[in-house]
Formats: sequence, C-alpha cells, structure tokens
Amino acid sequence: MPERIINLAEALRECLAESAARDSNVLVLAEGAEDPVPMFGTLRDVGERATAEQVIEMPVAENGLVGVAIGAAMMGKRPVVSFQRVEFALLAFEQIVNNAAKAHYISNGEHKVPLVVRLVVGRGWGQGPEHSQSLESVFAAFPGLKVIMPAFPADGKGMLAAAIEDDNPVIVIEHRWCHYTTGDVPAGYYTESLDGPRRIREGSDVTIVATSYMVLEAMRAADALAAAGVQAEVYDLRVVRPLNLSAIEESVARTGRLLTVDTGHHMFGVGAEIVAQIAQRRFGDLTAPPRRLGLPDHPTPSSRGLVPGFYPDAARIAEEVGDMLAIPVDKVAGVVDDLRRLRGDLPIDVPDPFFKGPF
Amino acid sequence: MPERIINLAEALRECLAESAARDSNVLVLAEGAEDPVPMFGTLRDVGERATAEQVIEMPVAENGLVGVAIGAAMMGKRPVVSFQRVEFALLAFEQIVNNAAKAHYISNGEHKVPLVVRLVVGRGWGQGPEHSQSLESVFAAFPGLKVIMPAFPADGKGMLAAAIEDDNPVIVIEHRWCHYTTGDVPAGYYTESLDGPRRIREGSDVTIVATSYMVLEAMRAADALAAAGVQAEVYDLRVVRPLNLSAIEESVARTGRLLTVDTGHHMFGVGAEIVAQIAQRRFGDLTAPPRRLGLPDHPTPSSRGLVPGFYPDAARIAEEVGDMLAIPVDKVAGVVDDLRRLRGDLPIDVPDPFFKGPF
Amino acid sequence: MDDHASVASEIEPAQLLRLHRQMLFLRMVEEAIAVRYAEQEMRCPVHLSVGQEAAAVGVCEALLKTDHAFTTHRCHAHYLMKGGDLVRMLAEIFGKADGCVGGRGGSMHLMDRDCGLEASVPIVGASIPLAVGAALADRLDKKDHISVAFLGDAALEEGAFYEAANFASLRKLPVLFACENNLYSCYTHLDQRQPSRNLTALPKAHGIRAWEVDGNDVGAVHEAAHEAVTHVRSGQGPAFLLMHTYRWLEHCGPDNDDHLQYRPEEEYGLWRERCPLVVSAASLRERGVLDDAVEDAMRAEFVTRIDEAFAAAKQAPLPEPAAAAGHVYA
Amino acid sequence: MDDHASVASEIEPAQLLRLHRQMLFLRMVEEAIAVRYAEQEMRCPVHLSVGQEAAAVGVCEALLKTDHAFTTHRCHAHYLMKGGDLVRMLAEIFGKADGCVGGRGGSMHLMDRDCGLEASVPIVGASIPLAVGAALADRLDKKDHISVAFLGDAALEEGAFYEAANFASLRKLPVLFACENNLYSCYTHLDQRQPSRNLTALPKAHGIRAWEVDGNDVGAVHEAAHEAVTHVRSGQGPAFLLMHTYRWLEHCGPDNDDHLQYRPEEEYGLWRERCPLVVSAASLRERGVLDDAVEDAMRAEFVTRIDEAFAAAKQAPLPEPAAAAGHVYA
Ligand SMILES: Cc1ncc(C[n+]2csc(CCOP(=O)(O)OP(=O)(O)O)c2C)c(N)n1
Ligand SMILES: Cc1ncc(C[n+]2csc(CCOP(=O)(O)OP(=O)(O)O)c2C)c(N)n1
Ligand SMILES: [Mg+2]
Ligand SMILES: [Mg+2]
Repeated sequence: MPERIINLAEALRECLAESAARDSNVLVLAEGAEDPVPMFGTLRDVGERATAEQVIEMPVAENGLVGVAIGAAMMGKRPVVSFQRVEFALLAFEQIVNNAAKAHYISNGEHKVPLVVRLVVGRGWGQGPEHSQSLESVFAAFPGLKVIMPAFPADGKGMLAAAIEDDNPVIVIEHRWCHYTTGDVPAGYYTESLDGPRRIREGSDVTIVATSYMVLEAMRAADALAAAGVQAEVYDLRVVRPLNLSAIEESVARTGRLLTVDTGHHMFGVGAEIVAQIAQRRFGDLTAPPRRLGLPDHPTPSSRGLVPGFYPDAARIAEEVGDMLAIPVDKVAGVVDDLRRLRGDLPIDVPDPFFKGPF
Repeated sequence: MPERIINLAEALRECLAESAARDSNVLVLAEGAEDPVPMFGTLRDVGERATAEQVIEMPVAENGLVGVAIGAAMMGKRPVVSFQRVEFALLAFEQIVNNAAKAHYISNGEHKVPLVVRLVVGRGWGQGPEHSQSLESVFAAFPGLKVIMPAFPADGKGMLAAAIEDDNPVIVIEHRWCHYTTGDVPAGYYTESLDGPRRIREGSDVTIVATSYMVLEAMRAADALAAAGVQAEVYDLRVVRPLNLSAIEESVARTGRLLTVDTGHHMFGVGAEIVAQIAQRRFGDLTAPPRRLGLPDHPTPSSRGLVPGFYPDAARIAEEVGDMLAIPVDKVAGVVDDLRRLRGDLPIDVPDPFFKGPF
Repeated sequence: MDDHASVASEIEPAQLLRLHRQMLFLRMVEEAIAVRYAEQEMRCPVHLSVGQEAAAVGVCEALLKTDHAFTTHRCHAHYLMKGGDLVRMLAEIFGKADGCVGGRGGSMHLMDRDCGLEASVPIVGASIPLAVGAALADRLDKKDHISVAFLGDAALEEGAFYEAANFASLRKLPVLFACENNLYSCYTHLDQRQPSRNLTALPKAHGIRAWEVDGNDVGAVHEAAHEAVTHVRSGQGPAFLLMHTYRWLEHCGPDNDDHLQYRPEEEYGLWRERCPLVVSAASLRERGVLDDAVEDAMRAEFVTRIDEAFAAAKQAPLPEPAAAAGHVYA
Repeated sequence: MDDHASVASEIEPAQLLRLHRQMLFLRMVEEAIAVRYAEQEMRCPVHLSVGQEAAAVGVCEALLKTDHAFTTHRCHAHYLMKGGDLVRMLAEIFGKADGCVGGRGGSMHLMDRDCGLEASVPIVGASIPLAVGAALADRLDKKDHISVAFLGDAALEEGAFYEAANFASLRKLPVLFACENNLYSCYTHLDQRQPSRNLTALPKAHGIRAWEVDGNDVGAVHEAAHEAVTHVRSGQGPAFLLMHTYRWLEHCGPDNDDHLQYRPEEEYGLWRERCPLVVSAASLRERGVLDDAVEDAMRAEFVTRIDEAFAAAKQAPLPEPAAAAGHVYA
C-alpha cells in the first residue's frame, strides 16, 4: 500500500464524507455547515459525497439544535453535530447530559441515541478563556456518554467512524492543534474500536498517560529522555469514557511510576480519575507517588505574555519525569534545554511544526 | 445560651432572611420565590424581613435568569438564585462557568460576581435520573467558582451567609435529605468561614472524607465501627472548591488509610481528586490503597426495586473500612448487621430518622 | 377564521360521545391515582391532569398512532390518549418491572414506542426540541408522520422553545406545538412570569401558524387540532395550538391544595364550572346522545377496568436491583 | 410614526458632523488594525466593524456615560463610542499589560467600567441577560441609568435572548436591545438560519416596543435610538432597535473575503454604495458643513492620533507570566 500522508482534519473529513455516503441516516449538522472552510475544513465537500439533505445548516441555537439532533437520533438518524469550540456546547449541556446520555436508560433500552458531538479545543493566537477550554472530564462525569479524544489522523478517522456507528452518544474532543498532525491514513472507510488507550512508546521507567495534544508533547519528551537513558512508556488515552485502564495498570506494574498529562485542567481532570484508579488498584506496584500535569487552576489568558507556563510541554514533562526518577539535575537539564532549543524562536501561541508528524 | 434545635432547611431560611434584612443588595431569586412553601420552605418569609423588592420571582428560564443575576451581581447586587434541583441549573451551565466564573478574571479584577446559586440534590420517593444528580465535581472543575456542600444546620447557616458575603460566585449544593438534619443553631446573623473540611470525629485507624449527606452515613458507620474497636476519623469536606486538603493530609499521615464517600458518582467524582492529591502528596504515609465510594456508574433509577445498592450507606462504609483494615469478616459482619437492623423495615426511598440529629 | 377554532364546535355527536368517554376515562384514572396515592405504594412524584382532559383527548383524536408525541412531567393523559397501556402506566408509577419503562422512570418518564409516545421529559421545555428532531427525521425519510410537542405555559419562558420553533419554521417541519395554558407554573401565575400579551404572538413571530381555543371544550380543541394537524401533515410547516385550561389538583401530588390560597377562589370556581366533562356532557345531553344510563354504564365499565389495572399493577413484581445497572450503553 | 424612525432624518448639521467624525474615526481605526494585522503583533482573533459604524455611533450618541453597555465579539466600535480609550483597546489587542483588561482577553473581551462598557462576551447571546441584570440592579437602586445589549442577528436564534427579553418586558426594565442585522452569521445568510418574517416581530411578541431603521444612516439610527432610549429611560420598559447594516470585511480577521463567494457580489456592491460615511458625507456636503478641507483635516488628525496610539500600544510591555494566575478569586 502506498503511503497516504494526510493530517487529522483531512482524515476526519474523509471519515465524515465516507460515513455520510455509506449511510443516508448520517446527518451532518453545524453552524456554517456549508461555509467555504466549514469546521476548519473538516466538513468540506461532505455534502457532495452524500445527499444535500444530509448536510444541515444549524441556526446559532446550540441547546435547541442538539435537542433536535437527539430527537432525530431517537428516530434512527445518526447526527454528527460539530461545534467550533467546546464552549458553544455548554449551552446544550442539559440536552447532552440528560436527554442524550439518559434516553437509553430511561426508556428501558427502547431508545438509542446514536449522536456524535464534535467539540474543538481552541489554543493559541490569543483565544482567551471562553474559546480554549478542554472539558473532557466534565463530559466524562456522565454515565451514558462516551468521550473520545483522537490525537492522530489514522486513529481519528477510524474512531470518528466508530463513533458514528456507535448506538450511544459520543462526545469527540478534538484539539485544534491536533488537526495538523499528519500520518499515514488508510484510504476508504474503516472503523477503529473505541476500546481504550493505545501504547505509543514502550519503556520501563515510567508510564505516561496523556490525552489529545498532550500525547505529542509526551512523545517528544520521551524521545528526549531516551537520549538521557530514561525509557518512558507513553499511552495515548484516546477514550476517556468508558475508561479502560487495564493496559495502563499492567504498564504501571512494570514501571512502578505514573504520570498523567491532561489537555484540560489538572484539578478535577481526567488525570485525577486515572491516578485514583491506579492508586486504588495498583498501590503495591507503585514505587513513587503518581503525578499529574495539566492546566493550572485559572482560566486561559489571551496574551502571549501571560501564556508561558500555562500549557505543559515536553520540557515540563521531561523535568517532571526526571524528578520522579530522581535523575541528577544536570542530566535532565540537558534534556530540557535541548527541548527548549528545539522550539527555537517560535512564538508561544502557534503550534510547533515538530508535532505535525507524520506519525 | 439556650439550645435552639432547628433543621438545616430552617437554618438556611434564617440565614437568607437575616442576610436580606441586613444588606438590601441581597436579592433572592427563585422559580416560586413566593410559593406557600418556597424552595422547601427555605425562602419562607424572607421577603418580610427585607423589602418586597428583594424577592424576585423567576420565570422558568434558567439560562436567562442566571445571566440576569450575574449582570445584577456585576452592578453590586448579591443575588441568591435557588433551584429546586441541580438539574435545572444545567440549562444555565454556560452562564455559570463562563460569565460567573470568569468575569473577575477576564475583567482584570474589575468585575466581581457575588452570586450564590443554591442547587438541591433530590433523593428518594422515585425522583428518577433527572431529579437526583449530585454534580459537585462538575462545577468544581471550573476555577473561579466556589462550591460548598453544607451538611449540618449550624454550618449551613453560617456557610450560606459567608457565601452571600463572598465576592465570588458560590455554588451551594444542598442534599434534600440534609434539609432535615437538626442541631443547635445560633440565633442571629453569623458567618462560617469557607476555608475547608471539618473533622467530625477523631480516630486513628482510617480517614473517611465524605460530602454532604454521606457525612451522616459515614458518622453512623464510624459509631458502629467503634463498637468493634475500629476508630475512624471522619471529615465533612464542606468545601469542594477551593479544595483545601491540609487537615486531611495530616490525618492520613496518622491513619495511613483514606476512604472517600461521594454523594455523587464515584467516577470522576470529588473522591477522585482527593485520592489523587493524597496519593501524590502523602504516598509514603499511606499504608493501604486509598478507596472511594460513591454512586455506581449509571443514572438513578426511580423504582424502590432498583434502588437497593445504589446509594452508599453506613453498612457499606463499615464493610469497606473492615476490608481496608483486614478486620475479621465476622467482626465486621456484626457491625454491618447492626447497622442494617437499625434501619429496620424503613422503605429504601425515605430518609432514615437516625440522621436527623440533633447533631 | 384564520387562527381561531370556530365558536360552537360542529362535531358529530358520535365522535363527541367518544371524546367524552375518553375524558371520563382519564378523569377516573387520575382520580383513582389520587385516592390511592395515600397508600404510599405509588412512590414517585405524580403530576395529575384532572381538569385538563379536553386538551389531551382533543389533540390525540387528531393524531395517528404512528405520529410521535413528546411530553412533559404532566404526561399521564398524553400517554393514555396516544394509545398507551393503562396497566403498564400504573405499573410504572408503582415502580414495577412491568412498568412501561421497567420502573426506571416513574410517573414523569412515561413512554411507549409502540403507540408513538416517544418520551416524557421532566425538565421544562427540554422535550420540545426532541419533537422537532423527530419531525426532521420523518421529513428526511419522507414519512407523513407528524410530531407533537405537548408543553405547558411555562415552557414558553424557556429558550428551548424558541430555538426549536425557529428551526421548525425555517425548515417547515411537520410538528405541532400543543400548549396547555393552565395559567400556572407550580404555584406561580402566568402574570408573574410573563408580560401581558397574547401567547400566540410568540409562535407567530417565528412565522408559525397558531390556533387558539377554549381548552375545556373538547369539540373545539379537536376541531382546532384537526385543522392544525391537517396544516402540519400537508407539509405547510409547523403549527401552534394554544389551549386555555386549568389544573384542579395541586401541581405535584394527589391533593387539592387550594387551602394554600395561591389561586383566587373565584378563579378556581369559574374553571370548575367549565369542567370539560360538564361542557361535553351538556352538549351531548342536549343532543340526546347521553343520559344517566349511558353515563352510569361508562362509569361502571371504567371502574372495573381501572380496578383491574390497579390490581395488576400492584401485584406485579418489583424489578431486581441488578437491573438498575443495565441499559447504560446500547 | 410608531415604530419606525422617520424617513429623512432631521438631525442638526452640527450633530451630524460630529457623528460623521466619529464614524470616520472608527473606520480609520478598524482599517488601521486591518492593515497592521499582517505584522502578526496583534495575536488574537479580531472581528472588525467596517461598514457598521453608523450603528455604534448612532446608538452611543443617545447614551450617557453612566449607562451600561454589554456587547459581543464584534465590540471595538461599541467600546470606543461608549467612551473607551483607544490606546488601552489597542494595547489589549496587542496583548499588553496596559490593555484594558491587562491582556487577559484580547479583542473579544474589551471592557472599561469607567465608561460603562461593562463587558464584551464572545459567546453569542450570552451578554444579553447580563444587560438585563444590570438594568434590574439600576431599577432596584432607583438609578436612571439604562442598559444596552448590543447584539447581532444571530443572537436572535439563541434562547438567551428570549429568556432575557421576557423578563425585561415583565418587569419593564430599562434596557435597550440594539440589534445590528448585518445579514450574516459568519458565512451564513439570515435566510439559512431563520424563517422569513420581520425581525421586530420577535421583541414585539414579548410586549417590547421596537424600532426599525436603516442602520447605515447615522442620523436615522440616532433618531430612532434617541426615541428608544427616551422610552426606556422614562420607565416605560425595554425597547428593541433593529438596524439593517452590512459587514464589509471577513467575519473574523482583517481581510476582505469575498473571493470565497459566500455573498452575492451585487449584495455587497449595493451595501458599499450605502456606506454609512458616504451617506452622512453626502448630507453634510449638501448642507454645506462638510467639504474636502474639513474632511482632510479630520483624516489628518485621526491619522496622527491612531499612529500615536499604535505606537504606544506596541511599545507597551507584555504582562508578566505570573500575572496570569491572578484575579481568579476576588
Ligand atoms: C428546567 C426546569 N425548571 C424548573 C422545573 C421545575 N418544574 C417542574 S414542573 C414546573 C411547572 C411547569 O409549568 P408548565 O410548563 O406550565 O406545566 P404545568 O405544570 O402547568 O402542566 C416547574 C417549574 C423543571 N422541572 N425543569
Ligand atoms: C454560542 C456560540 N455559538 C457560536 C459561536 C461562533 N460564532 C462566533 S461569532 C458568530 C456569528 C454571530 O453572528 P451575529 O450574532 O449576527 O454577529 P456578527 O458576527 O454578524 O456581528 C458565531 C456563530 C459563538 N461564539 N458562540
Ligand atoms: Mg402551566
Ligand atoms: Mg450578523
């Protein structure tokens, strides 16, 4: 098979177009569904592969339209609702966590809600506090929802397809910077099971579990640490709910150390649940206190002057690992310096080309 | 001072009446603010102590009216918005987590939002899945909010007063069954600092941290365990955000064991954050894996046939502690049986009179 | 007349008798629940529809079984008139495994896909967009079903109504908004919640045709509902039907709560005089199709049916606790 | 005329000249941002108001500094016309410590309590209830301030508008809803989002007085705004002002994006002809109060002022990273 290097945004677009073409019940709803660059390009030409009727322009009415999508889903449609920012879906929170999450339960299994809600996490270029939240742990608090966070293109294409085929409501949290990751993506329709984390890198010294964009920073950190002789095992969590930590448990049993890296806030974040479960079930295997990284306990500021230190990055992750392993400071300092140097003069508010891949 | 034994609902009512009377900026908003039994009686006669204008009947429009309250708060009012169920506030989620939580931050400190949102957790009498959720961890995920859960009347009166005096938005989560707890409550206006947990019972064998109604079950369990020679130290968490665990850290340093008991779901619940922080900071002090109790991973069913096992209770807590301490099964069984016997024939869906107090 | 159902309804006597029968049935069911609630075997909140029977009966008479209905906390009458089974409804209220949703929901979550009562949602306004979504699905599938959103006057305060109405109107979706204005949200009168103006102005502002009718005159309700449903089913877009009516019992629970004095005595008195059953009975008696014997026979029949249903529901087993963990994911 | 501002506006020449001046100032500021945006020093999303100047100018002319304004993502013009400081606005867009909110928010979060621009909120519709809340506070405090909610046409699709409008009308609160209908929400035309009917039907259905006006005629806007504000300030309840206008540049960003062809060329052409500055200039020249010399002098003055402001904003220091953790709690 020839390589097809495309980015995640394009992979998602292919998935949507192929899903809509193969199943006329798939509906694509968005504010700006027929924009010139709809949903960051991820909806481009979707209507051409399917029928025009499957692409539905949404009024700017998130609560109502998510409710409409749920009602249509109850009738057998498979609506995919896309929001350009996580925050817009907060207006539809009640519909999502009551009607979407609970209709199957409360109807004694009669209703299914095969709804997909795509939410984009903004970052960079001064988005500010209401266009940058990564609220996976908030959605994951509700039984009945599934919550996924694809980071890589091949994964994203297959996981989104699986989400659309899934008879349950699935929240897809897409980090805007992950839209640019590239990789080899199979042509044509396929699904990728929503069964849990994926090991991205093997290692014996520490288990790093990261979500979404932070997987890329974690990988970069792991590469740099390897140069210093530290072998980090890195997991892309991928599926926040249902949360399947068995592979991570086994990994911790080998490494004895756990570091989680959240895309969202570390307080009440996904890492809290992971650390709690591991501490509970693998207490005896842990040789050091588990640790968490994530956003600090304040909203996202807009100015590039205020952002330094806000987002965890490879250097911070390497530092943290170094500290956990009690590696001599000078050894880690080299790794961290190298990582910082790699970034060079790049402004803090734009994605580092390193992470584009191909992966 | 003579004892004044009143229940939490009455204590909250006193607080609201006194707060409104002493500060004309305090506004009391509710759907049914002037009902015969407004907000389970907690708003009764509040208007008589203040001016009629301070009591504001809300249309059934949660998003809009919470926004209105935030706007008024920005202008110096101190609105207290009461919802009969947590779920109704989900419609106002965007206003709460963006405008209320972030206005101070985003205005560079210019705006303050001294808003209080009271949310009642329903339980019993077949409430079902959309009238029974305890979503403290979801609100606690947002920096800028404070989240409190008073369990006892004297505490509740003072904490609500402090919440009203607080210049930040405070979410008050009141468990419906806690409304019935009684205790000695000071007459007149006073505040109780929102600084963190309170130790309810001393003990050396295990640290139990519970929220809201679960504090009562934990206390009962601790009493029964004491009969079996196990000394549990029990904390009423009280303040979920900002989360101040220093007392609990010290306690765990002494007991080596931690059990959290959530009023809400245990997955992604408050217990996850507590366990994660303790595992991170007090790893060396823990002598056994930390544990969590809370609601299982499904919505609340309505029927009394489906409820058994859904809510943690004193017996379950005692069993869990017994297991943690590796106490001989027969010894714990006695404790658990006693606890079960205490409940007698009482239907599962009504509060056990035991917990009314006075405490 | 464009927007209002005509004055004296011109309904056929036989049909009116059938509607009267259905209203009597509803009344007797709700009253039976009210009476037996004190036994504390129906352990969930109940919102009864006594006094509002004409709305459910008149609207559902204009619907097909294949039409999709979505309703609120006050759902018993809609469930039964849409074709739901009395035993399964009572079993649900009793929390039994045979309940229409296996005891998972209780009175506020009645549903039965077989008769098209798709969902009862106890969050005010939240079921309205669902009805519009069902209508969207039917439209795309080129089915001629319509959807109905039953709503109360308070739902007109919720943004969900406007967001859903705008979209339904934009796409001319086959949905009927059937609004029972019983003047109250819990204990709060409309005047304390909304400015004074005609409620039909709201849907009309969204380009939605509206009908307004005496909600206690089942013939008039049915006639207006029939016109509105015809409009909707013919693809001309959504319709709104405003029915003025009144709830007799307390908002939630089995009792009369007028000792609480939140409603003026005269108001209640006037509405009781305009009891939907009295209105229809008067018309039927005048036309000679109803007399004491017929009425007594109906009552006797319903007493038996309701007694049997209660007996079956009470006898039915409670669900097993283990079932509570099922159906979280499909 | 009840609801519409009168035809040819009868505004005094001197006042019109002032309004024209303000529009020119806004135009030049926004164009300067557009030109310099490519330098990549303004590192946040910007939503420019070029083409819509008459709305901000006409409405704000009718307000007092003590009135409270709440606006949206497209807030530059409202901020400046309400009395905000140009240097602090630019510094904010440059992400500087001297920015009006210290660089915490950027272009979408402009505010300045001193001039009553209380908040810009980039969540569509979300600032509308805030304005109503401010009006409630003023009413309770017996102040004669009014509040203004600036909103776009898309905000009329959000439930928040209706919930807030209902409450404002119920309580006759002193709030003006100032709606700039520029026909688009991002790339999507009104016709794809709302059924066809007059937008003023929406507030009217809630019992709110509405004015509708050519939003590119600053005299007409001001006249209507003045009437509406008088109505509101006199305690007669909220008012709604619908201004038809057009955005010239892309939804977000500094460029013209008409190569994307989401809007018909003629449409854009027609609106450019009806440029608010051309309209006012024509009237002023006709009346002899504007000529090339006056116009040139104004431009020269503004060039200097804007250049100086940009220089100051660019020179200003970035905030310290540590400041990011401040002001989470009061
Ligand atoms: C979103 C929301 N807010 C508040 C409530 C509490 N509540 C339950 S029923 C009800 C009254 C609704 O009145 P209306 O819609 O007129 O229906 P009615 O009870 O009169 O049939 C209210 C406010 C709720 N269930 N959901
Ligand atoms: C709740 C919400 N939904 C969607 C968006 C994305 N969005 C930003 S601006 C905008 C267009 C709003 O259009 P309009 O209100 O007419 O204002 P205009 O941009 O035309 O000035 C949209 C949809 C948002 N910011 N908030
Ligand atoms: Mg009502
Ligand atoms: Mg617009």
